[in-house]
Amino acid sequence: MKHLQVEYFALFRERVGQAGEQVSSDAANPQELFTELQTRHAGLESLLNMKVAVNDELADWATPLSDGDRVLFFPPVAGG
Amino acid sequence: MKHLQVEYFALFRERVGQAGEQVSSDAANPQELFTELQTRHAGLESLLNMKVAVNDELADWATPLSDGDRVLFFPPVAGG
Amino acid sequence: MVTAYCFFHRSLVVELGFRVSHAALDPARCSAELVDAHCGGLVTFEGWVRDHNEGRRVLKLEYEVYEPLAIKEGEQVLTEAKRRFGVQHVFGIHRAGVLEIGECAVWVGVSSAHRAEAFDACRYIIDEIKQRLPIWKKEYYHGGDSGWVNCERCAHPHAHA
Amino acid sequence: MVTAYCFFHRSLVVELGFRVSHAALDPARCSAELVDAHCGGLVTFEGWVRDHNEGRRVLKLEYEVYEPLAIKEGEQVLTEAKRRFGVQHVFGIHRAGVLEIGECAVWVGVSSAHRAEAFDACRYIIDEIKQRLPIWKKEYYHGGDSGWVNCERCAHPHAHA
Repeated sequence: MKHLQVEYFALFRERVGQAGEQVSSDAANPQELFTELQTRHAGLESLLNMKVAVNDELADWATPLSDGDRVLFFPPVAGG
Repeated sequence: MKHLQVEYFALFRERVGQAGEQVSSDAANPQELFTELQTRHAGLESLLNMKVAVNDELADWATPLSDGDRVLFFPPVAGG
Repeated sequence: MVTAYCFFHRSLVVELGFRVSHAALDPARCSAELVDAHCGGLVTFEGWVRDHNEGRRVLKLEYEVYEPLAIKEGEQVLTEAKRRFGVQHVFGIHRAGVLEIGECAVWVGVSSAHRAEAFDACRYIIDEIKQRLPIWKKEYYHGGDSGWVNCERCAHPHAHA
Repeated sequence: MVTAYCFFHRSLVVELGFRVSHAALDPARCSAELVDAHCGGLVTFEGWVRDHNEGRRVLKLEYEVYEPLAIKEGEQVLTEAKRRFGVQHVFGIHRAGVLEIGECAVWVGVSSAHRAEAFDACRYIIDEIKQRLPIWKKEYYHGGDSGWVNCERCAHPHAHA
């Protein structure tokens, strides 16, 4: 069981209703973690071009997660 | 015999030593006129990409000249 | 959180690089800082808040920026542009917070000896900023509703990997 | 002879078009006049007097402008850019007279709904200005001599037609 800090941005934050939460999970990677969180938060849809960062580095959805990781879920960006 | 107002710009003005002159000439077009003026002004070299304007319109070197025309000789431009 | 912007000494342009600002941008001030007697020209891009988008009337915008990564990725984009196009100086700054119509949301400037590479580098930087930086834009529409740009019509039925 | 510049009301931008100025340019003022709530961005180019050219140290520059044709041809270039790239607003202004190192010799700005066409239009305008307008540049070098750019090494032994 890993202890993770999860953070939601923009549309995700609004859909989940909070900016972040502490999560205990067996998810092996961000992909599994996101799927698990979707069962908990009905509004947390998968979006085309969404991204994930682990400990402030953009990461692959299959990156292995470790205990204590900070996992940031980014909906599609729109700077400029 | 046509009476023409000839004007020189930039390098041409410096080489000829004046900004303009009244010229009486039988030159049929700016090309002939320029050649004629070269016999009068030793420094008036032909330059690649030089241009001519007649009565404030850019013109072809073979445009027929009329009495009273204002003929402007432009050395190669370098704006910007 | 970075609230000042453009208040840097010329020789530090490269080190300071990309910024996020919570106050109005001052393009003249940003431009002035890219001045260099060895440079023949400056190309700049300013992104403005438009009063419409995809057929809807926009009243104001809100930019959410995740600053630690936006700054890191912005720096990376600037460095790539300098290396790839061989330009002298590069600078970029992006607004965060609520913006009214007509306000400047992003400013990018490139100075270099010759203009062709300045145009290419400036375009590269703004294109990459829009695609790569963790910045989100919420539009508030005439009629009272609002929406996150690029997010509202992109639900993905399958895996997101 | 046009000595004022940029002092125009927004709705007149197109009519006033291209200008020649005998006084220092104010880029911020020029930019501000291209503002439009329908436009998403502004691309600008500033040409600066460099301290070197083709390996020689330049101390100052002198621009000679034949204004009646420079303005007419400048307007023509701006009109072509608007039509060809479908941009909203275009403006260009060129200095005449003696300029010191670092001064702004030419300013071009384009605002439009989207940025790609603003970049293309801005680049088109400055490229055409440099090639087509009756403007000549004399460089004063370290050492006391001077030369007309593009003229000194282009004597043409044959016909000029």
